[in-house]
Amino acid sequence: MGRFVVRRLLQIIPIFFGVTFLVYFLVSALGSPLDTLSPQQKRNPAYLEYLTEQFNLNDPFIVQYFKYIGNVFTGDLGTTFAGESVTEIVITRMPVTATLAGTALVIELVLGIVIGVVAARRRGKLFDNASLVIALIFIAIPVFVLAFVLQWLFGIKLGWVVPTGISEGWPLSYIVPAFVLAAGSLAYVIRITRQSLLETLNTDFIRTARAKGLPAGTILRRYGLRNSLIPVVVFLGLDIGALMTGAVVTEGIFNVPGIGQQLFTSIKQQEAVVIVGIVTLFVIIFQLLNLLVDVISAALDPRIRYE
Amino acid sequence: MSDLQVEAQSAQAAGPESRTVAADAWYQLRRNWVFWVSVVLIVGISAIVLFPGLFASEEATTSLTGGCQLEDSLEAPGDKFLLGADQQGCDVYSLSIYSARTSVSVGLLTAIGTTLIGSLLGLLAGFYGGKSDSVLSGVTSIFLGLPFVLGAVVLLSSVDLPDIWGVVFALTLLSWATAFRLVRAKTIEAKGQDYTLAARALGAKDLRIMFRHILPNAIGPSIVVAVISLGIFIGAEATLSYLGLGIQPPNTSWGVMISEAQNAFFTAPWVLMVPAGFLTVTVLAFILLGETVSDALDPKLRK
Amino acid sequence: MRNRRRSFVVGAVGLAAGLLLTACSSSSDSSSGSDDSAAATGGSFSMAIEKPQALTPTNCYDLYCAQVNRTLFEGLIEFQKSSEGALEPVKTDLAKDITTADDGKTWKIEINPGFSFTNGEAVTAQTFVDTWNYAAYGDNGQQLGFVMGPDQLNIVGYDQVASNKSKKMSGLNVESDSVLTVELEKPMGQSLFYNFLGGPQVLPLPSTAIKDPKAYEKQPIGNGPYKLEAPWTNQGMTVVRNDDFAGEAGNADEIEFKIYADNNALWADLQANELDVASTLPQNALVQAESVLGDRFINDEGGLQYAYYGYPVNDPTFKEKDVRVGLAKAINWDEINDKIYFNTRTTATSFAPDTIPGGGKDVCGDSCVFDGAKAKELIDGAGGVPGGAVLIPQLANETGDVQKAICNQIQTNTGVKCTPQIYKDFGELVGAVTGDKATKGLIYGLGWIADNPTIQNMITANFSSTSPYNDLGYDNPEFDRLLQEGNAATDTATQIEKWQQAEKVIYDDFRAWATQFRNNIGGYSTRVSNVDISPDGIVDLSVVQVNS
Amino acid sequence: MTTSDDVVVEAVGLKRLYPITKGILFKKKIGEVRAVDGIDLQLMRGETLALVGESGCGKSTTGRLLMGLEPADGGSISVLGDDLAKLNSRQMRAKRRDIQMILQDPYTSLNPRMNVATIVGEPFAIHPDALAGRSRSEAVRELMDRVGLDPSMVNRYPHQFSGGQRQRIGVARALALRPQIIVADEPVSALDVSVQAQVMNLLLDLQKEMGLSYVFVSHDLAVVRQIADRISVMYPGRVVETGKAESVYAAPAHPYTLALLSAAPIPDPAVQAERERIKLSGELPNPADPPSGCRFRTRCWKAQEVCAREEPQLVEISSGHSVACHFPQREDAKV
Amino acid sequence: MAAELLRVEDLQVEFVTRDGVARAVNGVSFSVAPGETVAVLGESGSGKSVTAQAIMGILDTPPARIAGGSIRLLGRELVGLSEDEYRLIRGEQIAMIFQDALSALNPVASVGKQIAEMFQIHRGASRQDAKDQAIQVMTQVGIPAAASRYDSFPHQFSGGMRQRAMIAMMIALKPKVLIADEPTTALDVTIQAQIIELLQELQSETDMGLILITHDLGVVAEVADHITVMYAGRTMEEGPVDEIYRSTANPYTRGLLQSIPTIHSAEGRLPAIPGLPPSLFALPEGCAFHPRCPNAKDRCRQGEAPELVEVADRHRSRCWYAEEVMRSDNLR
Repeated sequence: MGRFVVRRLLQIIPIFFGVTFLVYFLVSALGSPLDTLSPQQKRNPAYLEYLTEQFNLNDPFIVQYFKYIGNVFTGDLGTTFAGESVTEIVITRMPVTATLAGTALVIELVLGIVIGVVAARRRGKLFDNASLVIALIFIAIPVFVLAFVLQWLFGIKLGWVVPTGISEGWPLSYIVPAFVLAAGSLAYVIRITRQSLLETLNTDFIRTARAKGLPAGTILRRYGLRNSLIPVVVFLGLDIGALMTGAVVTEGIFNVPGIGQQLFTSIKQQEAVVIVGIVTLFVIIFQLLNLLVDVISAALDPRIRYE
Repeated sequence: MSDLQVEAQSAQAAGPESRTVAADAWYQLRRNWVFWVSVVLIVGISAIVLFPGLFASEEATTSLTGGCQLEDSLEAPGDKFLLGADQQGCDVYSLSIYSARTSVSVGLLTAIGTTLIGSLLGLLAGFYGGKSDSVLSGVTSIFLGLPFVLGAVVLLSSVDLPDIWGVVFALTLLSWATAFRLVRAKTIEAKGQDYTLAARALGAKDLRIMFRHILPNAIGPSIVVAVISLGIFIGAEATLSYLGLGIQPPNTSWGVMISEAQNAFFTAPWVLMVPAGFLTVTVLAFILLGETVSDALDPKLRK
Repeated sequence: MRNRRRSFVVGAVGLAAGLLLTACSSSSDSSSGSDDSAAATGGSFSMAIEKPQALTPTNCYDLYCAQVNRTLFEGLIEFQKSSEGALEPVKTDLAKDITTADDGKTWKIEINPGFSFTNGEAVTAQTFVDTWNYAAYGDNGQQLGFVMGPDQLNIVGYDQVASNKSKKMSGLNVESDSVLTVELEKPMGQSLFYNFLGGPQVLPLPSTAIKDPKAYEKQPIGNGPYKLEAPWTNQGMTVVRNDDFAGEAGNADEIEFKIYADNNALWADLQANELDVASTLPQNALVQAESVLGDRFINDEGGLQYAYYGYPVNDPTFKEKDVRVGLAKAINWDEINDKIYFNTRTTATSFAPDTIPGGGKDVCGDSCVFDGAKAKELIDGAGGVPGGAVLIPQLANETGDVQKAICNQIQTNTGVKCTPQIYKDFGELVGAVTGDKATKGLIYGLGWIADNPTIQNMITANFSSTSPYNDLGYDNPEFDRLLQEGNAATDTATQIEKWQQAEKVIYDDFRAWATQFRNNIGGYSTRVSNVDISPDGIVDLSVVQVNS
Repeated sequence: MTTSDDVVVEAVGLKRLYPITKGILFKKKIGEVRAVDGIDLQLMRGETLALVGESGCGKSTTGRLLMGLEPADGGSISVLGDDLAKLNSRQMRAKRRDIQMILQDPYTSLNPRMNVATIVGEPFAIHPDALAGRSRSEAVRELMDRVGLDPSMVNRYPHQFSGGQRQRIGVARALALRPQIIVADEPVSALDVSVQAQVMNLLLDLQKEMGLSYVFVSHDLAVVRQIADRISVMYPGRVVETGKAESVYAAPAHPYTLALLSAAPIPDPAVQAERERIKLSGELPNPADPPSGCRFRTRCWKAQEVCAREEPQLVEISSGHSVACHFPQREDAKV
Repeated sequence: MAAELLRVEDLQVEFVTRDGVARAVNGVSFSVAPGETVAVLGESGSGKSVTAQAIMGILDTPPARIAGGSIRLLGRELVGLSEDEYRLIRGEQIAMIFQDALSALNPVASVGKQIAEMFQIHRGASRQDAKDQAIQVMTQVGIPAAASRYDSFPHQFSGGMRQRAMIAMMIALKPKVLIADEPTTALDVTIQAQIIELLQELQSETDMGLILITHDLGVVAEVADHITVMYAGRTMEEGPVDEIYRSTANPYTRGLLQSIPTIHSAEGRLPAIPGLPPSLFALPEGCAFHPRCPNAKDRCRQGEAPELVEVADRHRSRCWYAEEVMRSDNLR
């Protein structure tokens, strides 16, 4: 296992270079960041020179990339045009996004598994079909539409929560945006739980458990769920990545000062350094999460032995 | 599968009437109201996409022929406009009907693109394994590691492709990895099956084994996934439009309509709700179809 | 918001970009009609801003830091509304005297003693000299250092400092603790010099800002009516009243600036009464703002920004003046204003709103009056639009509502095919009219946000033949001559008259016309009163009262 | 007895090793599973050679090596005089017309997406000249008929057949190219007893009619009894006893063979009651880490110190009957 | 043989599917006494596993349901028992081991825990206590170094060891009746022999009744006292093992016996039963076996199926010509 972890960590290296190179290349293909300056900003040659220096704009692309990556390894993700450190932006904003994504994950996990289990136990019945349709509606509604509607409903019409921002802290300020964030994935968790549980309940060892005279509840928990949770865990692990990117839209609409909101702003402003910095970070986190998923899967399923 | 099922099935297998997986699935689907709902919806949507003229008049969607008068801006649903008018004074209903083609095209083309690319590469990687597999799987991880919105933003801003092709390109590039993984896994599974061994024993060449033996057995799930993704891609286009990156005017799509409708959401909700409704129903129809079919096709769940 | 400076125009109604050089408006403005005579003080309220790029004045390039700095700093010049409603630069409490002895070549600035930064450091003549040298020095990378340079203040020795050859501009000298002299490369009239001193980039910085800019940026120390007691964050910042402030104190004890990334969120909070003051509203709020907020909805005409459309000189499509006028007359701006902007813009008949001295006149005349039938007649009479189609530019970050509406009207009224054309960014758009591969049939359109409230500022950059920003390629010697005469005039009345004449030349040629002025829109909660947005977009927070 | 001209398959010193790797970045080999570890085989024209052993002994691997489906890591295989290792891929494909295979699991060895016509006709699609002037559907019908399937069922899919019928389809496919040699890998072990006999009879009939040579891989000595002319008993990676069938059944010389025979149940309570059965303790050794010396010694009741030290070699104990044991059973052993 | 432990009487199990109702088990009766081994024999699809699961009360319902008959365990009727009551009997009084121990053991729980669970749930034993007892049972079934293998997972066991673990789990509470469903099919011959021996040993120690479900006539001959031969859901023949082997009274049984190769049989063709078992949804008229029966006459092809008739003491056969078959020359 230890070896496996080390190997996986090492595997992240080429992926890290691949993704950062890809993003850096694409962002560079947009043109020099100086092009996005307004003519009035360009009136200041000293400032232009400073920026050119700062972002190594006179170097060939590949040199720029490696200089940038070199800095990344020292923990410096670059600076914005205004001189703000991207690392610092990330550090201050990440906990907010983590809280939001974490809350969303809990919603997914609890609602998803509970509904999934009930749906599996009542396969083909009304609850099963209804939960499927409702869950899928949440996938089908564009996330921003859902966000607007819920914000309007709970924040303005009913006034249960502050419509935006995180001024009320966790959980009140996080619950609605987290639900919006979780809504899309919820259906998947329900479906995977249901599917996987149905498969498990059809296996021979469940029959053995019945032959052993175990109570139905014990069979479901100890035999059914534990075996069916593995694909759910795998999905959730990958989903954290999706939650963090999903936060781009959600944090924007709910004015949650997280990393997604920063990205939202940076996208609007085409601030390449920030975009690359955040993507780099996301990629690393995503890869580490994948690793974590593998480790958890191995813990849940002793048959999985890495290396 | 329990012995009990084996017994029941092998008893059936002896009879000439035993069914194919597809027939089994069809039997199950036939009795599933959710399936029928999705089929009816998809037929309706297809009709709208193919013959929008049957449902609405194109004239109501353009100012060249008298539609879209600013004085009708945000007219509520009523006699003049069945489902209201948007800010430009265009008939929301007609516009939604005429937007269907773009939205569905994006979904369809992307679904086809991802399935083709993903399947082909997945087949190659799974079949040959070794280095080519490592490289392709590595590339896949890179694409899977690239957050979707981000990737789309960067791709769409740096690649200059006209109208829907840009969106299709970006969505395809960011989504083929799913089909790749699926087909690769299925390929590895099929490759280990005895019928593949038998084909090799007959002297079949790699291409024959891949396309005649493995692909037909490996492609099934990815086609089901493609149906589901078709819906998801239609929604993704809307999200990109919301972020100002999707289809650009003068082309229109449900996503573009929704994006533009935000302005008046609270006073003229129909401008947003009508295209959002069309979108949601369409996405839902494809997802439901995919889900019910995949459920019916899954032999592991069969009782 | 980097490139919004000129591009706010056509569609963007979101947060307008920075009106920088006019950041301070009057704190002693008593005409804002506060009707409760017993001015309530104390309490706290919140105001929405977007995240500023930086708070340090020499890096302050947007409206939001300008808004915050307005509470943290006291500069030399602030703007006040004149009796005619136009904005004029006047000295602040800090400035004792700003004079020139040689017709504007050298200026002597005398400051009042007793002002100090909230860390105790006194504001002296040296403070200004150090600050300005710091801003100009190339390696310091301060965005707004250029204000000391050519085409702006143009202080002697700027080039040396900007290129890192010297740390000190030779044109800046400290005479005494309270007096400094500024030597300019070229003479400058008083009103223009005053205007330049009104911006945040010339605000005084304490020495710690220069020693450790990074730490300073986190929690700037100013000399204004309020102070920042804790470093600012992504969620915003809270300023509290500076009791040691020597000038006029603010009303509220505490002002919280909430940072919003998305205006829609701001609007949601404002409706929920969770936000007290907003100096901008999202597009989707406009339609209902009045019904939701009632008289707490601010919709003030006279914002110092205009949108314009123009016909590139080298595009043969627009060779005929009748075509140019015809297209203009085909667009019903009043209706667009009503239906698209919900009356948050004002149809323009000149390049300067009435908040600018000499502005607000109908310079355009009949050419700007909507008349669909006449439009078609003019165009048909001129043989139609060559190519039969026109394009309306749209920037990728705009929603495109206006472009659509304009095109719909052109199509409906004249039958000329019209399509919005999207450009990735400002640079691409400029390329489409100026480059060798200029797009045929493109009606160029952008906007202008005033650097300072003068007609000259509104028309020079876009239409002077020597201006690098004259994208249309407009070149009329008559116009250039009148503009120069106006600039050189010492008498303000003559100056304005010449500029007005120059403006008229543009309309006579009808190469371009201003379409709309942007109103300043915003709103406030039931908890506050006396909220007013100055034409430059800044809310004077010192006078806002928290209702008890 | 047959002459050497009649040898259709000959394997000498055949080896197949699966490496066990370990390593973080670069995999290095830390060991190997010696699935087939130096065995010699000879198959004569028209005879059936049975490879017998428990699962994991390498018998199926040997079958696949003979088919050229896996590369040998040592030794050589010649099929009808051609060294498989020296054939290029085109020649290898041509060789398929001589040597074919029947697989164990009738459920996975047929492509579920193809109908019988396609499955049985596939050999002709790959080797069109094997049709010899017939139309493909004619040829397929002939084959169906020959293996006892109703030719009218050609358009059905595998799942519409029972296990026995499916195995017949597999046989038809293998026969299509008129091979001289068939490697049958546990062809009946997945079938019900009653059907097992049907398929075995079919194989016997076909051999008689077509003069086929079989390599018959099985774990079941009772089934093998029916068809084998010669038997090689395998114990992980090695042949421990080989000889003519009558000779091996009548006088098993290796204790393992003896144990296998003894363990095979006889469906007669009377006989069972009288049998003195040898029950082996333990299980097959791990082929990655076989015991030193004789691999069977860990389970052998006869094992002595020499067995751990020295690996016994195959020694002929009677005509054509060889055994690899330090203490072979004497002739009179009865099972 | 003392009193009966288990009596199955006229058991009927139906599968209700969309193709109609399949009688997977149609009137099967037999009984088990302490220390007795009853073999239920038949091809795939004959209904033998369904019978076993019906007795255990672990049929998948739906689609399966017990349509009639009775199952009495120590005189207590099990058919119609509530799930809660049935649960207390399973594992405690009657237990079952399955063919494929790998899939029948929970892959994510350690083998030891799965055994200890029996003591914890049925006997309320403490965790430690259960563990000790589990290790004891593991040792009893011949798992070497049981204590150290307690925490191993099923996939870490070899096939034979897994089956031992399975047996340990099921005999942990010393049930009165043990059903073994093809316990050795998936195993190698030498291991098969070990497992059969183990079952016999356990049986002689505890005097439990053993129901052996199998298609392997060799194994039956070795261990069974009494045989029930099933075909298409019906009992074709039943009787004491020697009697069945010596004087078969049913052509089907005879066909089975003749088609089995043995190490002593002659080289060459064996007399195989032609054809295939019928579909349960389309049973032939008359005797279900008639299409495959070498002795079939007109009487077999139409009308009622023959009844199970006694042909000798405790030996019954379902064939119109049972006596005739019995008298004809037997193979062995």
